[in-house]
Amino acid sequence: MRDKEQLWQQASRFQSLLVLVLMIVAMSLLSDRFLTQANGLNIMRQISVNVCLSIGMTMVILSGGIDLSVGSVLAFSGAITAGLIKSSIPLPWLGVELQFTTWGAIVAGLIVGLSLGWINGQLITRLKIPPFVATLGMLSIARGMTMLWTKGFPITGLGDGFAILGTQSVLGVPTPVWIAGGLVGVFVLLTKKTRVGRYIYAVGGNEQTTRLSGLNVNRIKVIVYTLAGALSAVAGLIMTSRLDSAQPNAGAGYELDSIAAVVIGGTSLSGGRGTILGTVIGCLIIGVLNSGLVLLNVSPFWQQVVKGGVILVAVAIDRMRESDD
Amino acid sequence: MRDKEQLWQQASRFQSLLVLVLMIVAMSLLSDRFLTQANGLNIMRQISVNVCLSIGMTMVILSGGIDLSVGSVLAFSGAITAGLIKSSIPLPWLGVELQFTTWGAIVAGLIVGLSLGWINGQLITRLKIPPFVATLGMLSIARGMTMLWTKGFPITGLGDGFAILGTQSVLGVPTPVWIAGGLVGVFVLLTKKTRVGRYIYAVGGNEQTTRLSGLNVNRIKVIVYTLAGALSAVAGLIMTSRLDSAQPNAGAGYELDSIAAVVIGGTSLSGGRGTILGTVIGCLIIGVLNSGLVLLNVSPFWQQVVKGGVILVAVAIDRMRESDD
Amino acid sequence: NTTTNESSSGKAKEPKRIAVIVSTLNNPWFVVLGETARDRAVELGYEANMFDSQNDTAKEAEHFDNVVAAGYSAILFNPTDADGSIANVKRATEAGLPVFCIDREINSTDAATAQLLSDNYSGCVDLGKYFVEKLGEKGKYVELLGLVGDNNTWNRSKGFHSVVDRYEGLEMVAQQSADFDRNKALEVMESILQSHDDINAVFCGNDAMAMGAYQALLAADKADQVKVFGYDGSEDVVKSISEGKIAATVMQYPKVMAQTSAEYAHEYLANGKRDFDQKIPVNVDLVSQENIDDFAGYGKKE
Amino acid sequence: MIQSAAKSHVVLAGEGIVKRYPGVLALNQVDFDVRAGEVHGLIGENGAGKSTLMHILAGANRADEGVIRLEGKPVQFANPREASDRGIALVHQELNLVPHLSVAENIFLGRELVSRIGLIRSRDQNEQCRRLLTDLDDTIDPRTEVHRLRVGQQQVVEIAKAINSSARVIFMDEPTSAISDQEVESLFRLIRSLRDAGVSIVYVSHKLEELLNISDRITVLRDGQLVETVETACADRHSIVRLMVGRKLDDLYIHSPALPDQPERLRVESLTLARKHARRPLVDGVSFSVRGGEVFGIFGLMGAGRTELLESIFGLHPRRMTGNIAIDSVNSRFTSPEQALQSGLGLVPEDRKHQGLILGMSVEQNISLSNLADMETAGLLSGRRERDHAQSFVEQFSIRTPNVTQPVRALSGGNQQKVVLSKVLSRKPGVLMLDEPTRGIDVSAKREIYGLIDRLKQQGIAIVVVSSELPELLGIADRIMVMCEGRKTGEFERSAANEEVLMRAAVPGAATGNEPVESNHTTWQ
Ligand SMILES: Nc1ncnc2c1ncn2[C@@H]1O[C@H](COP(=O)(O)OP(=O)(O)OP(=O)(O)O)[C@@H](O)[C@H]1O
Ligand SMILES: Nc1ncnc2c1ncn2[C@@H]1O[C@H](COP(=O)(O)OP(=O)(O)OP(=O)(O)O)[C@@H](O)[C@H]1O
Ligand SMILES: O[C@@H]1[C@H](O)[C@H](O)CO[C@H]1O
Ligand SMILES: [Mg+2]
Ligand SMILES: [Mg+2]
Repeated sequence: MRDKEQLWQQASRFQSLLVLVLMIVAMSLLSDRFLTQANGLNIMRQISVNVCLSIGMTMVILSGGIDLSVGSVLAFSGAITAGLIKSSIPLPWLGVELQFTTWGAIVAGLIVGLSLGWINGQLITRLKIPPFVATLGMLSIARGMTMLWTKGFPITGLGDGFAILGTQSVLGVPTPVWIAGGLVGVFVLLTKKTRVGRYIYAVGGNEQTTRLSGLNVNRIKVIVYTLAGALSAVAGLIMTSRLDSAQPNAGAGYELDSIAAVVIGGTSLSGGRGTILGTVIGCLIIGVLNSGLVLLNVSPFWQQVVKGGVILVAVAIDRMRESDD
Repeated sequence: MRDKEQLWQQASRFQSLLVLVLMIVAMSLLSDRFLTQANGLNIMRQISVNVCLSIGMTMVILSGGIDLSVGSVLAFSGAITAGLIKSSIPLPWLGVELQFTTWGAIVAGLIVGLSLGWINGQLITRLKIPPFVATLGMLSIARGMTMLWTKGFPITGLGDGFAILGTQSVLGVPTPVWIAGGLVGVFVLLTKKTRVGRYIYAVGGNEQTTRLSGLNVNRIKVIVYTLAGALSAVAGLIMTSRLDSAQPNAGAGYELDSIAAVVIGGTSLSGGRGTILGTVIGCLIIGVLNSGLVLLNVSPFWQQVVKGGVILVAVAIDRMRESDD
Repeated sequence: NTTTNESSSGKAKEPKRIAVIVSTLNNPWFVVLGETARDRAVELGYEANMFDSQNDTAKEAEHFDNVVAAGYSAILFNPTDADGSIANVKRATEAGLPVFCIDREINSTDAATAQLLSDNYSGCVDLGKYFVEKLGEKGKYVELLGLVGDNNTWNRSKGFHSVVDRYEGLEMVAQQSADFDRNKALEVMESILQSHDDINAVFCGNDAMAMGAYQALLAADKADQVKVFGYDGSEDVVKSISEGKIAATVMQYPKVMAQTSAEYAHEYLANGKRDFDQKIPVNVDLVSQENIDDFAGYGKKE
Repeated sequence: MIQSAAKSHVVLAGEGIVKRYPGVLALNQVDFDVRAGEVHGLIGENGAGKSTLMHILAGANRADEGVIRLEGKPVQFANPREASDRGIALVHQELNLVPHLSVAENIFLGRELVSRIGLIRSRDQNEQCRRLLTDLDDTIDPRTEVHRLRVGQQQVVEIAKAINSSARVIFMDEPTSAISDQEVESLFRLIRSLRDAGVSIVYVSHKLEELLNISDRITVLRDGQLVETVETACADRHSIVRLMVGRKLDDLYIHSPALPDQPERLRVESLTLARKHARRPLVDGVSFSVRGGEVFGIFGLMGAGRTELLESIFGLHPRRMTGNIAIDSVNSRFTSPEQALQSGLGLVPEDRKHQGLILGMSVEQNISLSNLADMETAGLLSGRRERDHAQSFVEQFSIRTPNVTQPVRALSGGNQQKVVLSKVLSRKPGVLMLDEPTRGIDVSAKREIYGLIDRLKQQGIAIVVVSSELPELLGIADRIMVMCEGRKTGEFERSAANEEVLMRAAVPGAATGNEPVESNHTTWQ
């Protein structure tokens, strides 16, 4: 019986993989340019930003929450780093100017992302604001702060040192892919093999039981949102480096893409159930779709229709296994 | 015991009303233009579109779901009506052209909205696609269809007959306010006093119980999404009439505004608990905020920060009563 | 009408107020436009405030209502939409506020007080001619469109194609939208390059997309062989043209338009001028390596 | 009693019912019939198939094989509604109410009273509901939202809902698992009057005494098979138990004398827990102390405040609580369960599904949840350690599960309870508090739990057991404290305790030294 169950679980994880494979086969038949190593790397590079966001989103959703602020946090962190690279901060009362190195600016950007995530966590746990509203508020506030910080102008020309993050390749594989891949590895390990990871599933599975089992539910939630904030910052850095520019409106609307990837990857929106690897498959499905539609030169008017349709079909296939009863 | 409890329940509903009153008082002190009859009507007219969307959203959320497609459905319905008013549909195989009257076009727009909502319902109940994903797919598809239908151009010059809907006043009150007000009345009655309304609460409160009580849960859900689609169409008609133009990108991002109004109004995102009147208060809070920020000359970049902050404070106040361990 | 009473009779010392309503601030081009208009109005002695319509005609309608309710005296207006914005303008003029359209047109000759317009279509006709010349009437190219729901997108595309489509040697191998967005342009271009590595040029509906496309070409080592064309005259594209990275763009003069609009409003309010020309074209100029020295971001060098 | 049922005809019957679940044959060729106007008891161990059988007969589930006959004619119910339209109602084992609807709204769900234009007649519904409830529990206001009721009151509402459907056959799946003796009495009165009116009732319970008291016939299920249907008049406790477990069971209760000369391990002084928005506290100045190697029972009727007492000690209501707590003579006031656990306190909560377990997680993951730190090697969780740890509990407590990676959802109630116990014991608590540890558990599992409690006691652990079942507490406790309406109303040594004195202390107003209170639960203002 147990083997049967496990087989079934394997098979059901395999289902979104099946959708992915089907899509790849279809695209390959439609375009001979699709199944090339270059295009593979291209797709992986393109999804790396979404992968970073979606790792965080997966953990948030596993814990039973949601984070709508990822896109704004991405923009704000990227803008902070870019701004600090470009210009120094005058500290008049000390009579000095603070000039960040590229590394210092990167660290500052990460700290900003992490802090915004931490604030999300505090809003949710201390003020008991539902995650949807708390992070919706943050979406608005962080976007506004990005506008204030950049005055509405992109910050460009960030130098070669910073460009490495987004544009170089190591051993033929683009840096963003290494970063996203590394993070996937770390967070698969974290969710599967560490206490924090187990607690994230526990909180999402049954918050009350988790509390009564002697765990600090609030602390776990704060950790989750903080990590999501930090991962959004990483995504912001990659994007900023790739564009050699921090755009004030970067990442607008990305929360929906990211949630879509998580859900397509089989994670339950009610928490407690799902995997990081599933999410990666979800990101790949979206990435293959985006890139495939362009490769096939599908008209921009039709793209949204096709994209919506494919997402529905993918998830419908994925749900079929659950629909008997 | 009972009276005390009920008093407390009343008081807690009163809490978001309190936030609204506080805001109105604050605005009135800050600007002598705020508390005028003209501005009051102005705010009511402005929120009428969001009120229509949010009535539907409230019912969807009460039933335990979510509808992300409202903005796209709004755009598509508006575009259909506008398109049918402007030009006739050739039916070559019959050798005739179909020319809609303004009324016919309005009905067609409503039917389109209603049908898209019905499709949402089918996706969710038959294909078991989670509401978030199903309506996300619809968001994309309906937007794409709007683009295809309009070819990316607004449809304008819709005639005086159609303009009544959005621009006229009756007894000094703008038509959109009458429409939204009427719908609020109808749907308050529906949710409070009819079987369908009761079943919506029941499905959201405990789906299994509802099924075991012999009710057709799927049918209830389909009704809810269909109503939400129809209400989005009404919103689309009002907006199109007011602008004398159907914009291809109308309503983009409105789903978040609408959900925010619902949640600020005290409806629980997990379903089964909330009221239409609460949602109206939520819409008013957002409307007063938007209009107040303009009256107070808050710079556009700061507006986003302030808006996010006020939403957080409003909901935090609202949650305080529940925050005792 | 209480509002008009107050503003005319009561407080003469209090400065009149001018509203600057801009289609979106998600693009620095409009930030320049809006801020210049506001600053000029302030210089002329008004209190001026900026409003962001976020590319949503319905939000714009709210701003108009609020502005009228708040008793402003004039509107400097960058419309979200040529047709969709007409009703908004009419409501304001009916309430007695002059409205001056900037940059983007509205398709009505009797709604606004005056319109200061840069002509997207003819700007792209000029660009198309230069494009043909640079490519020697032959080659493959890609077009990146702006937001498909935005009529500037199509005015520019049509102007461009009105010229380029006459040459059979010029083949458009892909036409995709990148939403006027730098990052989207980067990604779309990367994908296009997977199937078309032999293109000679990219025409982009604005400068943000031109920079994104350039970034993709750079990463694919094709920046040298593919010519990138933009539209707007933004700072980084002007700089890139001077560095030989981008082939050409079309300079619109947001600052000129914005300043002029504020000055017109002043004429109207302070000097009682009423007989404005309905459409006042503001010149657009092709910017290329040949004349780059005359230009700075968003305008001529001072 | 019995004679009428024996003669009457069969209303509803299942013939050759088979139901398979993946890996389980839940029902195997079961023939079961219900006669008009009888009370038919159904009993069997956890997982025997009682609920499944009821669900199939009441249209809430479909059989894989077999025929259902209503008045002799084969029928098929597509859903519970069709069954209920034909006069068959079901009271579920799991509470099945819509939390934010009122009592009346729940009772009339799906059969609302409406006016000609389709509007719901709330006033009439409330009135009818009030009349219905006077027979069961007249303290329940029809307009109260159901989530505000205590579990017991919710169960009453559920029963009222079934009765309101004017059914010919009512299935009741463990209706008394959460209601007080008083309520049980009212329920039995009601059942008898229904029976006299010709209604048939099928009654599932793990409480044998109840079945012997109320039923006309008793059917025993074991492992999905019908073992036997007997006339209650010819049955007794022992014969039924033998049928259920397939062998003779030793004494149900296991009790060895308290260890002598043990130090005091838990001390509670004047613990008071304020109630939100009301003056009378939930727990009112309760003091007691427990030594190591002793089982300390707490008895009270539903709503006496026992759960809140344990929760307060465990640090769940720090802001509303006053009083002193000492663990092993160290003063301890916990502001979270985390701290309580660290000080060696363990709590097995009342509601195992919502508070004790994470149903979607495996047996091993549930067991290790409270001491995951011990499962690490080099900072990472070790699958093998976790498995071994869980395995040792599975063996020690003979938890019946195919393996430790099984989702805990799939276990029977008794085995789930043992998993909760394992989790709590993983932290090696010095003081263990158990809230209704045997609710909804079959006799053999109960016996195992009692055995476990006794073993822990012999290891010197101080054990607090809250229970509403008097025989259980009399069977296993060394001392018993009684609570009524938040106050301590008595404490008895094992030798001095009997049903009568305990009950007298538990009933409001009845006990000496118990200030006259203003009757039942409605008193707080
Ligand atoms: N939905 C289901 N899926 C899989 N197995 C199930 C399901 N429902 C019941 N079972 C299995 O069928 C068997 C009979 O279960 P049932 O709930 O009828 O037992 P029961 O006699 O009511 O037990 P209890 O006294 O614990 O309520 C058990 O082995 C149970 O695990
Ligand atoms: N949700 C609630 N809201 C208000 N009062 C409640 C609520 N739940 C319980 N109470 C009240 O709290 C008191 C204690 O209830 P509780 O059920 O915890 O007692 P108990 O002795 O543990 O009984 P049980 O065996 O039912 O757990 C009762 O007076 C009850 O009416
Ligand atoms: O000129 C502007 C900008 O190019 C913007 O990117 C799109 O709209 C146009 O009007
Ligand atoms: Mg059962
Ligand atoms: Mg209790």
